[in-house]
Amino acid sequence: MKFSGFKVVKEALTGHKGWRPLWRNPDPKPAYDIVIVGGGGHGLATAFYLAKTFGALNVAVLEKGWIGSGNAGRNTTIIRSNYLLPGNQPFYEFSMKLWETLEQDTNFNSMVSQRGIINLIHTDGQRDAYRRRGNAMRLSGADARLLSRDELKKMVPFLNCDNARFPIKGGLMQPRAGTARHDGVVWGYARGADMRGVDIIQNCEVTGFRIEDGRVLGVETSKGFIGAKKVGVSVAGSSGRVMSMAGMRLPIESHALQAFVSEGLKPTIPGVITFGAGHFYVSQSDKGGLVFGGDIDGYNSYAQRGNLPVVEDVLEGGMALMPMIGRARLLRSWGGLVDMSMDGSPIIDKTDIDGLYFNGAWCYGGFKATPAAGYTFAHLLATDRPHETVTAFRFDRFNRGYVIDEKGVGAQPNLH
Amino acid sequence: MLIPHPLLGLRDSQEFTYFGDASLMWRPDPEAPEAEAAFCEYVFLRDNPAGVHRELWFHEQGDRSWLVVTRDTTTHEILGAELASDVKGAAQ
Amino acid sequence: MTRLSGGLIDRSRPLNFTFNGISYTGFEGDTLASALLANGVQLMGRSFKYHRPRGVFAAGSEEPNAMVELRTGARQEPNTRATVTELFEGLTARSQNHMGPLHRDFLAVNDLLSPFFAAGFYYKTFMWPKAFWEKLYEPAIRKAAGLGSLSMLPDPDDYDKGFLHCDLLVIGAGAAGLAAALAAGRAGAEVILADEDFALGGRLVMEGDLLDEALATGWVATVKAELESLPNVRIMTRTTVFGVYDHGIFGAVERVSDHLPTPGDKVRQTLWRITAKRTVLAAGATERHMPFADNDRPGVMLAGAMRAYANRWAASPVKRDDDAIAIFTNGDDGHRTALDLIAKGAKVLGVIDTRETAPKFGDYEVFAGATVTGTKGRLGLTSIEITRGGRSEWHSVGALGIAGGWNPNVHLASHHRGRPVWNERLLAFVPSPDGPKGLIPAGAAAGKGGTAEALEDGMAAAIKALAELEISAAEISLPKAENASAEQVAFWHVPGQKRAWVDFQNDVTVKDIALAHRENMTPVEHLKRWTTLGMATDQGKTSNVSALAVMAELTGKSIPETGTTMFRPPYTGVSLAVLGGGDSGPLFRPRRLTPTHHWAAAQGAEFVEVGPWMRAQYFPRKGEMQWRESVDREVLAVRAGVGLCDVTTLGKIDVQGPDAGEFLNRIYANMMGTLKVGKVRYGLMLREDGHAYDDGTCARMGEDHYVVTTTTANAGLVYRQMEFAHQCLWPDLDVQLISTTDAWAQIAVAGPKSRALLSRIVDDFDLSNEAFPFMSCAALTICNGLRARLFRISFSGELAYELAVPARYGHALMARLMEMGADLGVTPYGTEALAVLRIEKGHAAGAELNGQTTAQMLGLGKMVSVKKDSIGAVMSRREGLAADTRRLVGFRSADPQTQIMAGSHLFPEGAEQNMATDQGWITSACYSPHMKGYIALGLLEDGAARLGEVVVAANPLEGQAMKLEVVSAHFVDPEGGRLRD
Amino acid sequence: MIEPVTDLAPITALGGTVPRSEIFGALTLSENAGLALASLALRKDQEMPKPFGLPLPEVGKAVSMGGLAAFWTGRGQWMIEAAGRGETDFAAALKAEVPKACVSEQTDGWVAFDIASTQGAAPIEALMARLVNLDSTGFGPGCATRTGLEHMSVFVIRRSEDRLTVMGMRTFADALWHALAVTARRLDD
Repeated sequence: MKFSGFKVVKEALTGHKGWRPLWRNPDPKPAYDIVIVGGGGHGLATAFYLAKTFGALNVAVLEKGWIGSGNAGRNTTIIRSNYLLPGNQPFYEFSMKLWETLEQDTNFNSMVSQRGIINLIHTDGQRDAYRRRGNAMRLSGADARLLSRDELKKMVPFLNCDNARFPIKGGLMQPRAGTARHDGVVWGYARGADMRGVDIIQNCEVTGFRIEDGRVLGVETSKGFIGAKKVGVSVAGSSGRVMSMAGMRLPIESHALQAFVSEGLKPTIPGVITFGAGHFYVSQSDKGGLVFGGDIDGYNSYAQRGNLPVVEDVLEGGMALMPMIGRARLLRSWGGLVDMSMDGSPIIDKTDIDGLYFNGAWCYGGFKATPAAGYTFAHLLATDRPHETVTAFRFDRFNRGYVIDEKGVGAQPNLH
Repeated sequence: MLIPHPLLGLRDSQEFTYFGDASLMWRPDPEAPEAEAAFCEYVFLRDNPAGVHRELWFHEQGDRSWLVVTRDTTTHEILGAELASDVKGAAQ
Repeated sequence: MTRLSGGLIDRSRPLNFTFNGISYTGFEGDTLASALLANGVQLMGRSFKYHRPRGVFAAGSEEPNAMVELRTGARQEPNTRATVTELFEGLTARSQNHMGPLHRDFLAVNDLLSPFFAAGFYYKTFMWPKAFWEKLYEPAIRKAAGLGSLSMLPDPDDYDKGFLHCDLLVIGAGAAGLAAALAAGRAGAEVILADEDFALGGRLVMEGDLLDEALATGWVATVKAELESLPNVRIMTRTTVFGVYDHGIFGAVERVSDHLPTPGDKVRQTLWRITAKRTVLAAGATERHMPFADNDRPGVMLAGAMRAYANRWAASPVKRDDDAIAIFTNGDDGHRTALDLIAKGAKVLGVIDTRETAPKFGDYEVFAGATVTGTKGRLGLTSIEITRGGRSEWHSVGALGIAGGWNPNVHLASHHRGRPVWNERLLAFVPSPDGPKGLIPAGAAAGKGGTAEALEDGMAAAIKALAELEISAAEISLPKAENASAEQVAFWHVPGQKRAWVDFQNDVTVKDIALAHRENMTPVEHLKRWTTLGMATDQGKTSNVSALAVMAELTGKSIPETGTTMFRPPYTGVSLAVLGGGDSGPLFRPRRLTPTHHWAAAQGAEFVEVGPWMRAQYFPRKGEMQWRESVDREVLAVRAGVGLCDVTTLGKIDVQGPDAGEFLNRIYANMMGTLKVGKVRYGLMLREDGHAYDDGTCARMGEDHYVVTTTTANAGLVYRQMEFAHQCLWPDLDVQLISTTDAWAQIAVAGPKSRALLSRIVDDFDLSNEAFPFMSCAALTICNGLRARLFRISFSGELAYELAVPARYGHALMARLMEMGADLGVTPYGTEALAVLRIEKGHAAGAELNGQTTAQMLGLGKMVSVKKDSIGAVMSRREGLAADTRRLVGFRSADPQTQIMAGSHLFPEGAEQNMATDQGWITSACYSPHMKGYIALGLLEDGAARLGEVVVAANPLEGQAMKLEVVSAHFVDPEGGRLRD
Repeated sequence: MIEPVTDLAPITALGGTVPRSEIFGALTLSENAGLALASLALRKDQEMPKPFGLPLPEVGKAVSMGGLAAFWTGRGQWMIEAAGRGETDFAAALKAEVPKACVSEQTDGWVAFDIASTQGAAPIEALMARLVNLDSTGFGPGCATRTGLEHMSVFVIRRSEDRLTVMGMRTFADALWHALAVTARRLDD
């Protein structure tokens, strides 16, 4: 079934009788060519591109709960490619390009909205660092603008630029950045993958890997053993827990990241704004809620919830930056579970176990990577070679000394 | 959270700075033949358990002691806390 | 007016207010909702999606419909529930989310188009043409969406925050909560009793029930008086406990002055962080409705809310006194509303009871085995269709109460992700047994909603909680009470073809749930996200369980199999300002002022934020038109004469003990243990991963005493890291660390005339090059006896010293040096000149020591000693670090007057410019008055071998590219003769 | 009065020539510029000294004797206070008393604000409740601790039921005074 405005009108006039399930609820087959563990955005995107681009026909996605129940369903929906380092920037720009055609590729409106992101500048040193970053973006084909204070004030007049502890002196803007509807991304990929024959199996928890002679044969699950020639693990947040079942220790800690949404408001904030002197970033959803977040809680956690100090820290930043939000109310907060890696950058790589592949370590930034992570992980699973944009995302970069450390804080995950 | 400081009793976790797995106390022997590999493992790899975790907290806005806190990462329940220097001293 | 008799309003205190510009009068004790109802106003708002007319639906914080913009100007407060807004004199409120007047909203056209706006419709369309989304579709959607609006003005009010501690926190001051607080209070425990309402009593003051054969208000008043008399009990009304965090910490907001016209001298709200050893959750229950066709008209409300309005606020739900009221129920509870209304003299049509064997408790008609199957009334209910045994008839009514059963308020018990448990007898979810540790649900929140059982349960919960703390609490004598009959049947919604609303605010109907089911959006979280059910400002308090029941019916599963939803903080909306805590704007973070701050301010210095510090950036003089003139003057003064700069911000750590030298050997990459007393050495610290971390100096002041300095930015981090090394790595070393950053004012005295200047203030101290050469340190006295420390070190490359005195003398020392050096041309300089001086000298600073570089890259590779181990030494030898050929070099422009931009990327001349051909970047750049042109530092591949080569600095971001000559990073005195003279 | 040791004139942490003091209802807030401070840390295996005859307090406690006082700051570590001796080299005097121990001058490392109540403990405890996460019922006279206050690190010393000292890093003096004064003023409203 193809979605379109015409179809919506037709169904509206005929009592919505013609809508069909967006995806099936198949029972697992005994074996697949490729099994993806994790039905989040990344896992579903991987399956989608495996089927669509790499011609893989016999693929299953196994999801412990309901698809999109992890970080894909609880993030602040920002998409951007404003990275500095050569290991990162081309990958995120590739992802940005995939976002730009996502809806046509999946025939599903994921509400990709390129309303721009602005990272605020408060010191001369910050401006120099952002100039370096903006230039790196331009040099890898992305868009970037360095905004003067006056340009910024014209664009976002409600920012507290002057009566501030850390006055705002400008910003680095990526006009093509923006947001996408997180659930819509999950559902678009799921529906697209299902239409192409991928089995999406919900409520199917992987409880172990069957590994013999250094080669993976399949996975043990709550629905029994499922054989696989290749297994791709894409369970960010739970990477440590899942990969430990294959006997692997990872350069990752699991941390809690909270996010917040306010009650619905008439249009207030045009794009995404990131404070440069505190932990706060914000956008406004199409429904009107201010969607915002800040720093991770900072201690190892699998509890999927956070604590009050971070809530206060985030709102202190918010009020300092835009004191006009004060009389809006917090509607909901939630805690996600993120893989914080030792250099703040991701891993897409084979493991030492034949047939077992890993995609994870996305820290707090996995959502924007969804299309490219899916595409490049599919590329790796299908061809056994890393896609050209992920050649730096290898396990061995740590021991060899080629970390991709955007913040320059070293091997302390909670500082990234 | 409240951290049960072995000397000071329950203290607001806001007074503390979190560092990471308590294994970071056990720096490898720099003279050992495979020192570089051992250091790579020490610096980069973590057990990252979903469950009981021994971890380092620094009482930065307190008595400036480093603590080894035993905490369940799935519930945040704290099972105990010791002074890191005692832990190290006992092991040596 | 539709005021009834009685109620907890003070008729002697009338209050005037306006709603949508029309003036009304209410009384003290009213909420905005009760006052509007009493004035015969039913229409209070519009729904989110279809812009349907809506009236008040509930009597508490669960209200989905009656949302207003309260107050005006900068205090405008969107999405404010009229049901919990205390009336005050002069209150102004406006309805929201409509275009044109409330009764004629142009956007109500959405309702006519509703077939096109079925659940999830927007995921299926608006995709073509691609560019139209941001330009056309999305702006239109955004404009129509949202509810209230912000004023866009900064919030003018003050907020506060604080910490409270108690043995027992009682959340909710209804029957269970009051009994719990009283039992615990009498036992002497530290008790906090918090309730979101402004009055105590909860449902006790909303029902017509009797306690000890009198109205419950009497008992509530007695208990209140006793609790107030107990010094160990703190009563917090207008206080919402909104979140349960780890280890017994609760977030609560006290609305200190929201009930006043303006806060005056008070804060508006206070954020309390309450640490409770034990907690009784007595948060009550929320009534649910039963969806039926067109059930969303103003005048349709919860039956329990009708009782509350009648009993507590003496307000009738109808527009005119002679309008009849009907009740639609699936149990005995609905009948109570009929009885209370009749007792208040309201006209009751009767009770429509879904049960064939419906009871009858009084003088009213009972429609047994009947349902409501339709309504009429565009802006307010005028009639309902009652269907019984297949036969339908219309009845005129002005209001309809719905009693679908009560859901315990399990929210706070579920904030730790424990899932509530289905109770088939109560037909409701009750709190999870694995809820937050130390939290005991009681009363209606635990499914014990009868008055007598709630009182008992609250008391028992408190006694149990205190027993766990080894505080023995005795039973208290509870008032005589009854448990109203809670008989009911499982009846969830009235099937039908027309739209039946489940979630009022977000316009989610039974049909939408059916559509979600057809499209396989059956997991409850998918259902919510696909339909937006439960995502409105009431967070599904009135809709979630009904929706689960509908979905359960569709899937043929039981309700608990269908699912529960997670409850997350906050329980109700909390203003963003109070979470931000108050100190904002310039007070967002505390400022650190250097010891010479006031002196510099008096000189007219410009200041700049450097982390927490405020530092003098430059000292403009009369006639200087722009900052560069001042900076150039300051730099030249240092190079030619003598300058003064407050460098107190550098971290200072005292390291003492017999093992101090060995300890520092392990901390610094270079050798420190061999440093002689009276000497200073430049030191480099690495991170354990081998990257450069921090640099500074280490001075050996005595046999067992070293003073370490760090960069300003890393002062705290290095101190922490050193404590880690001391306590976690090498506790066997006999060494002690303490920060003395604030204790000493440290002033750099730099320039060829610095010795001459210092010689005028030291007491009998030989400053000659022989006696006190470069990299010496000493304790001495100055200015006739003041203890001081002198270090002969240089950041500028000139002959220079740093002089430290107790911080209280920093101000006077600076003034004295200025006075004594007047004839030497002494000049204060700020951070800008400091930066120029260090760039001219080629010293690495924050832009180079950015955590991504190595000692080798910074030209400091030789400092990493191979003779000893130190933090980071092993890892610094890894392949990738060793293979990095980028080196810190200097750059000069062919045209010295063209500004070089830091952050430009470096390319070979003629090369294509992309990330693959990128060879480095400009880290720092400035105008050098010494070189009379722009200069820069940067990291360049193979840089050390490329001196003299021309490279391109590309800055596509600002459309620039310029040719630069690669030169030594040391623009000034590369041999270092000056600082040794 | 102790003779000045120098011809330079000191200023207080708040930048004045005389210490600041202000009354907010029941609370008086005063800058104590005369207090001398020195940290004392024991060497390994060093016996507990009694500098100037002062018994060093246990964990979390403070003691005073005449013009001298001490509070616990960490295991084997104390801060020693000497009233009215801010202008002197008190660290040197302490070091002379306990030559083996590690002593560092801290007089100007900290600003001390004394808070006195005219209405007993309640105003002091109300002030504490708004600023520091310490249970005032367990923080009676003789208790001392370090904690956080409005993003600053402070020592809090309960001198008596109605007297409290808050010490903050000297360079944060203005910010700390602001935090204390605003809170005290609000309590008065």
